[in-house]
Amino acid sequence: MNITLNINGKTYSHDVEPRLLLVHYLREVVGLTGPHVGCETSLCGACTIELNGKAVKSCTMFAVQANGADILTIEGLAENGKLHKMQEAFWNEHGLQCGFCTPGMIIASKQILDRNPNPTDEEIRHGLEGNVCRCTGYQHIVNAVKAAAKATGA
Amino acid sequence: MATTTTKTETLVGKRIRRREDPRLITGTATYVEDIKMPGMHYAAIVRSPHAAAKIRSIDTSKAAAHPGVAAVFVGKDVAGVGPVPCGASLPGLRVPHHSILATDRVYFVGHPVAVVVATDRYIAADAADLVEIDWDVTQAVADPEKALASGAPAVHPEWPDNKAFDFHQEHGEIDKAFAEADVVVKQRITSQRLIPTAMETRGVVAEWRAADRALTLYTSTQIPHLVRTLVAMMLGLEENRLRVVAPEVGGGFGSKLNVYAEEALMGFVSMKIGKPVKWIESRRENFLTTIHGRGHVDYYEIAAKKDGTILGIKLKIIQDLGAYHQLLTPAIPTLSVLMMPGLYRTQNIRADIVGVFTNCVPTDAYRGAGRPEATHGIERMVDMLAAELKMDPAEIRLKNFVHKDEFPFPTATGLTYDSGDYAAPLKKAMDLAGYDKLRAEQAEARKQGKLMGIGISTYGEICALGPSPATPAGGWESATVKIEPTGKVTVMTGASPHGQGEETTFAQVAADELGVDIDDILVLHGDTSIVQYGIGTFGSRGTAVGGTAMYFALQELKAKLKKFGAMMLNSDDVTLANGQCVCNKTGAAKSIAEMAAASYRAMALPPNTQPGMVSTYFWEPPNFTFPFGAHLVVTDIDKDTGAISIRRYIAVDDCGNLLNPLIVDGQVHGGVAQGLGQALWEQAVYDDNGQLVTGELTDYVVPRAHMMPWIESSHTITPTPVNPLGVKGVGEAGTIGCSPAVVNSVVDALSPLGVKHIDMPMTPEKIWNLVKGAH
Amino acid sequence: MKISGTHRLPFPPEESYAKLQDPELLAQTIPGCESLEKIGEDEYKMKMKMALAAVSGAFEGKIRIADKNPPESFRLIVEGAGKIGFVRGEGLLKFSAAGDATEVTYDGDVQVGGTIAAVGQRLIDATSKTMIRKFFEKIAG
Amino acid sequence: MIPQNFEYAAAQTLDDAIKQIAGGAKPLAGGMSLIPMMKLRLATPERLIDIGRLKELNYIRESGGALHIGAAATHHEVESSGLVRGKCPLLSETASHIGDVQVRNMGTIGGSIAHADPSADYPAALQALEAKFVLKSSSGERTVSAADFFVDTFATALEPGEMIREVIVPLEAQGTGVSYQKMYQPASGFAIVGIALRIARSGGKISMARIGVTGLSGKSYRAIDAEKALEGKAGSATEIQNAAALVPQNVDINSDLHASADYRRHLAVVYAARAIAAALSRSA
Repeated sequence: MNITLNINGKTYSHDVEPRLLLVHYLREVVGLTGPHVGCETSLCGACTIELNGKAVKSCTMFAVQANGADILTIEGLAENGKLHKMQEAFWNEHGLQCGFCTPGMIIASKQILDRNPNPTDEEIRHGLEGNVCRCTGYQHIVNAVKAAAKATGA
Repeated sequence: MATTTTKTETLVGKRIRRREDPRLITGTATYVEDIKMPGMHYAAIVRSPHAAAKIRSIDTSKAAAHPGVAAVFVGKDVAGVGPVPCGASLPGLRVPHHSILATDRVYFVGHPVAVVVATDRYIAADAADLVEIDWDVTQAVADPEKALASGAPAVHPEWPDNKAFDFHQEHGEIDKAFAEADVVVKQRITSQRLIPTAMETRGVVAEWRAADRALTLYTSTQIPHLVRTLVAMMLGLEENRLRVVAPEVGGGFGSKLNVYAEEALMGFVSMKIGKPVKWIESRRENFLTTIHGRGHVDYYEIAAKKDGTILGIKLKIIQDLGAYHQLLTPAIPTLSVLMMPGLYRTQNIRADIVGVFTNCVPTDAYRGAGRPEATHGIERMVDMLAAELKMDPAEIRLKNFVHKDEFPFPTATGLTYDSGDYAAPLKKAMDLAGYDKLRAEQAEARKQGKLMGIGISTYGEICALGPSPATPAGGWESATVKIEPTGKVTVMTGASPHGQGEETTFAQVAADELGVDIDDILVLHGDTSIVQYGIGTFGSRGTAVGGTAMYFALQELKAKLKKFGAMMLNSDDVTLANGQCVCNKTGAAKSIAEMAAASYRAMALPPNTQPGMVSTYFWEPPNFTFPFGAHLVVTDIDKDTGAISIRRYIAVDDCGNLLNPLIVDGQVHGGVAQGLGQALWEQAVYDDNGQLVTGELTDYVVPRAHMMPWIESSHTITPTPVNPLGVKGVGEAGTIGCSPAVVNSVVDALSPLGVKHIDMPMTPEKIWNLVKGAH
Repeated sequence: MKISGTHRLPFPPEESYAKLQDPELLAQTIPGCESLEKIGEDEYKMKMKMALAAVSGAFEGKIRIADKNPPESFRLIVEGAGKIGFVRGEGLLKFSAAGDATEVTYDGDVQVGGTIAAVGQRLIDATSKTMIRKFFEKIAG
Repeated sequence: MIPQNFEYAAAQTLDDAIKQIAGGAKPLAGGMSLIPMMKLRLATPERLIDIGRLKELNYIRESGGALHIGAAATHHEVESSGLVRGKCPLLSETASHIGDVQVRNMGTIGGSIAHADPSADYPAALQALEAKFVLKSSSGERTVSAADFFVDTFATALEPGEMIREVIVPLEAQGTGVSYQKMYQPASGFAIVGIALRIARSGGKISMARIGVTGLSGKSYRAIDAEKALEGKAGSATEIQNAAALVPQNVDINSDLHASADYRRHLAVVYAARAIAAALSRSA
């Protein structure tokens, strides 16, 4: 089946099998490396991307379902070589160690601030429920989201 | 152009953001799964759904005929490939021959039986479903104590008692100590099986180039060089024909400190089909077949005088080894024995280990590897002793600590503790918590029938693994430092970091030592074709051992730079500082770049000096390091549901000097999360038939953001004399210090109900049952 | 996993006892049963397609009846395996008169393996109870 | 990890979808229940008809004294809709407890209901709301109450060829207090026990109580005895406790790795008492 999508500002058109998962489409067909696969039960969030402005798990979606959609992955977050405030905040606050969960974590964190520019710690943690990090204990991630909120507000 | 910038600001000790992060926060890092090659094939592995069964027959014909399938291999096809290696040796150890694919029988769920190779991962998965296996299912045993009972099913028919080894260690006058004791406290303490759950599962890409007789293996590992040596042996390939690359590695926690069947299997497949092949472990495979951690049933006895002085400790460990040995499986509980006295002075110990086979995946090193179990045990026992003697848990610890002027301190288990002030972090944690006020608040809460607990653990660790005689594969680490002709500095470390931030901390040290800008330094690791032989990252050793190797390589380079500087400045009185060599008489100076260029150009050479500016150093540590600390945890229990909430988590860790406090904090936080995971949520559950019922993230509970408390992390600093950096290692501290503090806190909360001990994980249901039972 | 329960059949114990061993009736009442073929005394080969909402899978297995003690009790042993895993169940069925009807109580052990064991923990209890309930409802007619 | 192959079509119109479903295609909306099972090969549908982007199914509107929610409305839309928050706050509160942010962004109310997971959150609220579901097939439409719809574990009143078109919930009367209280299964986020409450008071007495329960047994249900025990009472602590104790009565209670039947029964009482107290405190 032929699908056409806008990914990180560019249009892509491919013929795909219906069962091709969106994450595999992005990684194998489009050639992106940001969305990661960390589980098969939709619980780890490493594959999180934005679909029409909403954070979704790209491992729990078929590419054909995204036909016509606007997709933003971690690779598309920086603009003109300038890191997004959330990326910058993760870097400054040491919000990552092995980095495997990070692309999904940053997209999920961006969604928190998109919907609530000044979240409390509890709201941040609630907003990260769908993403597992095994390295950081989340504290520096929470700090990063707070720092990004501050930077965005400033 | 020579552009090395000099600098004067010291970087060691600063909270510097990491140099490895730009690729990670932009999604452009290369993990194994990101590697693509022309003609690459994909492998899917067919695994046993049974914990114990004989294979009557395997029919691969339908799978092989499936369009897109290149090959299917079964056990008999890989008979020439060596078994999965066990690096540990113990007297009388029974080592099952574990071939990379099962032949006539399987002994755990997930045991690999066949591999299907296809042009695409979807096709490989479809074809794997077409492999038909006729099973003769036999009885399994999943519980180590049941496995030891007479009449239990034998995991390996040749060893019907299911014992892999017995181990005994004793020191001092243990029987006398117990005979003279005023009080003896006994407790069975379990440390449940845990699943490491690195976010990146394992994965391998193998590429065989027949014309070059060269195999390259990209694998998600903590130990690329050891994988190279061992996989070359398994495949019967000359070691210098095998290149192993650990690209970006998405977490390990010990689970990738190993050599796995699939690493050799993918090498075999690529050599057979003449194409590159990729295998990526699914999360289910990761849970079923990558090593688990812990798996202890411990029987403790502690003897003491009325005043709280500990006289002796007895420990019997029943170690659930699983069905065969992975690289270090049987060695892990011996680390528990080494750590069993904790921070306490007692010289009387007796320890026994029974290593038991079960129809489960092997246990092996998982964050802390043997030491969390030991710390959990001793810290629980000391709390129970305090309760028995009606002493404050802090007081009894202070009474028994090795005193700060007793170092180096020889322990009952044969270690020599390097340096310490064990009371300092405890007192700091109590100050931060407002300990006396908390106790008063607790007394008030108890009057109102509320359950509030205050728990302490004071832990010690064996880190910076370690002196070679005490390790299975050499405990040194290597580094090469090169100053390129343009003055840029390249560091190659034999440690293979995967999230620990050594690309940053090593650059900080090198920048300070050479006096150059940190941006002029590049740290490389993980590729056996680039980096000299090394050991790897585990056992909190990366910085303490690998960093020290680099430090000594830097000293050699500095000496060489000085020689070139002296020659170039025509002076016998020079100083190397701030990135230049200065003549102390004239003030004339040569930059590092100038000296490096001269060393390669070699128009003139100082006496007895080779051209070039490269130094390689293999550093053998004289001892382990012994970090320590105190964690203090305040909990509140919901009597109605048994839910535990953590009001305060205070971690005071002493890991010696801090090279980068931001990174140290990250290590502590992550360590605490895994310790808390064990204390409250995580457990690998096998049913009686050896089925892993926590086979996915749907049932295995890993901590999530909303489950974690705020961690108040701080430090005391007691440098180690073992290495010139004074660093002890911090990768495992959080995990080791955490679980006993949390359990002690909850037991303290429930102590008015007569509760003396709780095994982990402390699920709400378990707590509710204890509360209910007390009423 | 232990499993037990009680169901009521609107027949006297003798009839209930007989119905629960009637292969033709069993073939119609076991949820998802596609065929039941006698392979020995009190032993049958069964093909079934389990379908529970979105979850579905084909199973092949055996049913065996043992320890017959009419009309009070017998033991039922069920084994099945398919791509999504395997199930082995063994249970004692007891029959007692309750007026014109029969109370059938069952008490047994269910083992599951494969994918259904690894991911289905949350649902095994509810699912097996549901299937047993459906079975008895069909037997009751 | 890799689903089996299937045929796929995206429905252009509702009629198109109905035709496909009549022909045996399985509807795919957000896919949050179906796709994980397909990846594990626990579900192997041969044909999928994608109804997730059908505008005809994605709406939340008020008419005829009720809220009408299209089957393809996502949990996030329900959670954040001003209309639902204002007029049927129990439903938005419950939606906020489902899964995680990403799941709520994709998962749909129709998909969740059709799946009839015994631990899903929505059914508790829908039982307490006495919601009605409009089921559509090629032969027309019928309306089924939540109580009749949830038949058993994963089993619903949906006939082959039928799909959920719309969920109808009543507008909450002024002063009604609501609450959804849930104990999470910490790995999956599903409800070990979830209790949805609606309470109205009149003249100092509870005039209406509705209690929906999920997670406890093979299907969601209304705890009618407990509701009756509350009605006419002032809502003292003892009255709350007595009513809560009736919630798990006469129910075959599930047991699993995360909670035994005994513990679940106990939790049902505790969470019911909490939900009743919370709803009461919010009622006027």
